[in-house]
Amino acid sequence: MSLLGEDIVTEDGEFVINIGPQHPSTHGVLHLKVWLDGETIKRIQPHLGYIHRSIEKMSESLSYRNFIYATSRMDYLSAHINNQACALCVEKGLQVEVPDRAKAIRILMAELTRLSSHQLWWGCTGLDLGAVTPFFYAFRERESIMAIMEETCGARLTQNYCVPGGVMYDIHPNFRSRVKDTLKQIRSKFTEYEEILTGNVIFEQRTKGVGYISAEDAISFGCTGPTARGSGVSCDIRKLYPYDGYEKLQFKEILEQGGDCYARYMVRMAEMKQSVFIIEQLIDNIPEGEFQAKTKMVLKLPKGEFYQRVETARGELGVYIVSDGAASPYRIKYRSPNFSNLSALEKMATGTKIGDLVAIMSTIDLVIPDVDR
Amino acid sequence: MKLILDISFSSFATGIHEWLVGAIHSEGLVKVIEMVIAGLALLVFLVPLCFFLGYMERKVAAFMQVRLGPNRVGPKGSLQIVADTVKLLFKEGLTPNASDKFLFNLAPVIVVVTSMLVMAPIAFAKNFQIWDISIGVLYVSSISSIAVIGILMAGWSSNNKYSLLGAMRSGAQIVSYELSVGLSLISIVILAGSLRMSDIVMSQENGWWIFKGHIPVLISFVIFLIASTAEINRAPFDLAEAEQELTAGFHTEYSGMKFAMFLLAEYINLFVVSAIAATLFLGGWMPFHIGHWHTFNFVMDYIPSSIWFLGKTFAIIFIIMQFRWTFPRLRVDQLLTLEWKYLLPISMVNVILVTVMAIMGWHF
Amino acid sequence: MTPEEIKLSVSELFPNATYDETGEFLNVLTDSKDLKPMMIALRSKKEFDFDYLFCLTCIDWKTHLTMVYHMLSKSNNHTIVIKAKIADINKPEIETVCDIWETANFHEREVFDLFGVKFLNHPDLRRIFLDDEWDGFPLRKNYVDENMIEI
Amino acid sequence: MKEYFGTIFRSVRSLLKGMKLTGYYFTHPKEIQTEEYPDNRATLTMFDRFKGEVTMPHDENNEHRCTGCQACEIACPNGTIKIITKQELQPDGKKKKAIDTFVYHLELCTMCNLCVVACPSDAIVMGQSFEHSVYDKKQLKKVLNLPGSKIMEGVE
Repeated sequence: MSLLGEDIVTEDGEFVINIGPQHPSTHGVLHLKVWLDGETIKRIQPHLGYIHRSIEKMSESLSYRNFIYATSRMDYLSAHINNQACALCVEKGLQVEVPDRAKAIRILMAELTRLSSHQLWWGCTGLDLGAVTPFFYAFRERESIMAIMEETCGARLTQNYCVPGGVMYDIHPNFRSRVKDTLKQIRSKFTEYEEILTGNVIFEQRTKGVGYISAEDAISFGCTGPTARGSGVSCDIRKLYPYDGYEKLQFKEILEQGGDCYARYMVRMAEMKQSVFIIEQLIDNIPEGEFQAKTKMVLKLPKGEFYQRVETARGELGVYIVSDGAASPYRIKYRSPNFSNLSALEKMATGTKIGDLVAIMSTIDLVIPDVDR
Repeated sequence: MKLILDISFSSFATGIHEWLVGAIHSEGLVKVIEMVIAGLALLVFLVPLCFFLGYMERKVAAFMQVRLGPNRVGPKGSLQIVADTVKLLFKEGLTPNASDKFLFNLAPVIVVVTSMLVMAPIAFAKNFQIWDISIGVLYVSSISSIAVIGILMAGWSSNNKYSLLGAMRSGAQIVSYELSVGLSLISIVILAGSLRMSDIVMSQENGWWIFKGHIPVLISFVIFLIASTAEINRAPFDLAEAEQELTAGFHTEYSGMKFAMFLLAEYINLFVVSAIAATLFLGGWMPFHIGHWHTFNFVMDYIPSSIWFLGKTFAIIFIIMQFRWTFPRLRVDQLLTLEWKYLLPISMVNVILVTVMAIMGWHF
Repeated sequence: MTPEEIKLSVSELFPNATYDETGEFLNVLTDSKDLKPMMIALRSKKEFDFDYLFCLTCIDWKTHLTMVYHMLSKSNNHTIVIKAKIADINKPEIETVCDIWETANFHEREVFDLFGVKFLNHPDLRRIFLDDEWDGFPLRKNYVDENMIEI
Repeated sequence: MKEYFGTIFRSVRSLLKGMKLTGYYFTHPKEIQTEEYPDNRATLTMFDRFKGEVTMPHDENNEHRCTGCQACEIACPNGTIKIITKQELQPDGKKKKAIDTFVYHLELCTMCNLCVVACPSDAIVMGQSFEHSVYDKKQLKKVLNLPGSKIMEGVE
């Protein structure tokens, strides 16, 4: 009957399904063409570009002050870190010394962003594996971080708080007490996270040994962030190429050797605790002083090339600015972490089941606007 | 109060019967009319029941997820589900062009009808049973397995790849979990010595099987809970729907009233499974009695039997709902591993234990 | 290795390459034809061992295109930038490196999509973001789109 | 065999742990986080830095602080702001540039705050309102200076 028609099964007997662009677990508009054998995945082909907004082309016509806001829309869950990367790259070109206070504020905000991003990821991982409840617990804590963001930066997601030379305005007077309250709340909830998801036997079975990628492959595919650290590849930019004063802080680079979904999960869980640790070190030691360095009205980078990389919640973000001495970049390239991480998806998911594909996608923690840019 | 209720069910039915016999002098016609009345009564009971279960599920989920749940329509949001049903009724029931239209429309009917049929031998209260068939337990387990045909039919006829995958999963799942459900039911049948539902309830007059039957019955109760959760396709075994993997599984293509029928069937199944668990393991409508505490037992007797039955049923429904809102979903191969590697061997050994216990008379 | 040492070793192997050390990293400038053997050497030779290609992009200089490869060695912890000049802007072609680094697969498809550089021997060279029917290469400087709004 | 039962035991324990947690929240309705948004509209206050929309405050004499210098227009990455200036005759006979209309396209605005930062005379601030949805896109095009308003005394 129609089932044997060419719509469902291709000529050589392959069963092809399109997961996405509108699908509950693709976290946006990712479109995967999946070749199946029963439930087992034989091949995956990602189709990208559903939300390609040509941020790189746009930035070529914007001034060095103006292009930063657009990067909030790339990896919208680590918007602040994206802005920070651009600001750092412009500062590198201008050779501006950023005041210590601004650096500390930037790190605090970046770690809060990382924390909120990981919390959202944790909730979504539960959701993807069929446990709906963790999502709400994660959002409860995330909400208090969002309140901090809103109070100091004026926006919850796309803050646009970093400007070349520092931050846009000083922290809010309530900032310290609010951060401390939030950290206390988050610290007390880590055990809940472990009870409902980490220790759960179904969850362990769904993630352990699923979506394996070796360290060599992870490097070759250009995986970064928790995706690579789950395979034991040391790639934390905060440690290897410190920026904004990360070298003065004490924190551990989390490495897991498993290379599977569970290892990636554990890396992120431990990173949340490390972020809390970093914020605790800084919150009482924010240096006094200016929050922004004096810069010219119109910024002009000297002729040359500038590359700045930062560690976002998902991996290494590279900002590559080619300047011809004008007031706007000649060419700008964002090396986004998700784009490279996504390319490893086929390697991880071939030979697994559809249910595993969902688990793998959620532990890579894809943000599709960052892939498409 | 209790006496009035209990007597009323049987005397009401007898009254109607006698009035019908008096009015119509044909035995066969009276039977048909009585059947129609029973069927209508069941429908009238089922629709509010499903509304309530839908409301309960939303509220239970909401409270577990630190949120309020529906609170707009009606007092405390209690009419939300009615509003949703009305919306589904008015929606266009789409039939995909490439689907097998006859099977596509037949599937939801089969699913709903089978789940309603299973209601027949359940004793809702003392003397209140639609059909006290002598092979009650066998009837329940055989009829409930027809539902898989409806699901397979829905998945196949939709001509959608997701639906097909969901239906195939469901087929494998229901067929294998049927075994564990059957075996755990058999352990009670062995103890009670009868397949008739009313006999099983009466055998628990001096204590429910879950207390009388020591650990083996407890084990078969747990196995029954797990396996029947899988059989009615509820999370963590909702692989046939698996929203995050297959969007909506076997009912991806359904909309409007036909979709509502699947929803209706899901809630009726939930109720039926819990009712059977309550009847077999927790004594059905039988009040809670403790040995020779006559005063206590007397007080317990004053609670109407229907309250006892519904209370037990809803307690089990709550547990099944809590499963859904706590656990992640299993993968399809792990689902089968759970059944064939754990539940089935354990319940087989368990049946032997129960048999030994029944023969030796070790139970109370 | 320090940039000077890398420079020495590279110039031993590839005498045609020129260097630019004004920026943050050591830039090795080469021609598109010499790229592939150089990349193979940089990846496979133990003293280089550039196993991590962290950025791959292209720059349109209006007269020619330049492919830019940022590479890092995880074991030796040194960085290098290779710039390959593609002289023919109307029909740009270069050898693929995605058999050396898997990550180049997607990045080269992106460059093909937005700059129109044809990567020879690439296993799956299709447009990655835009439609297959898309006309032109948006990140080229001479690209005009009638739908573009000038602000 | 020991491993087999150990697995069962551990699994059941881990599952019960999860059920304990959800059970805890079920029985503690005080933990509920829901904000009943449209109902709490009267008491809802946004943070003072909240970036809702660009507004131009006017004092009681219907005077604003905008000199029409167009710094915000240049600073805006999206072309959200269009300032139309006019030449105003001063009492001393000199002509002075002043704003005629300050056009603000809310539909293009990304609330990046760059215009507010760029403004040398603090004429524009970010407003607190966030309920921007309208039925017609045209309604999103706003004129920020009130009719008949003029520049405040002393603002250069």
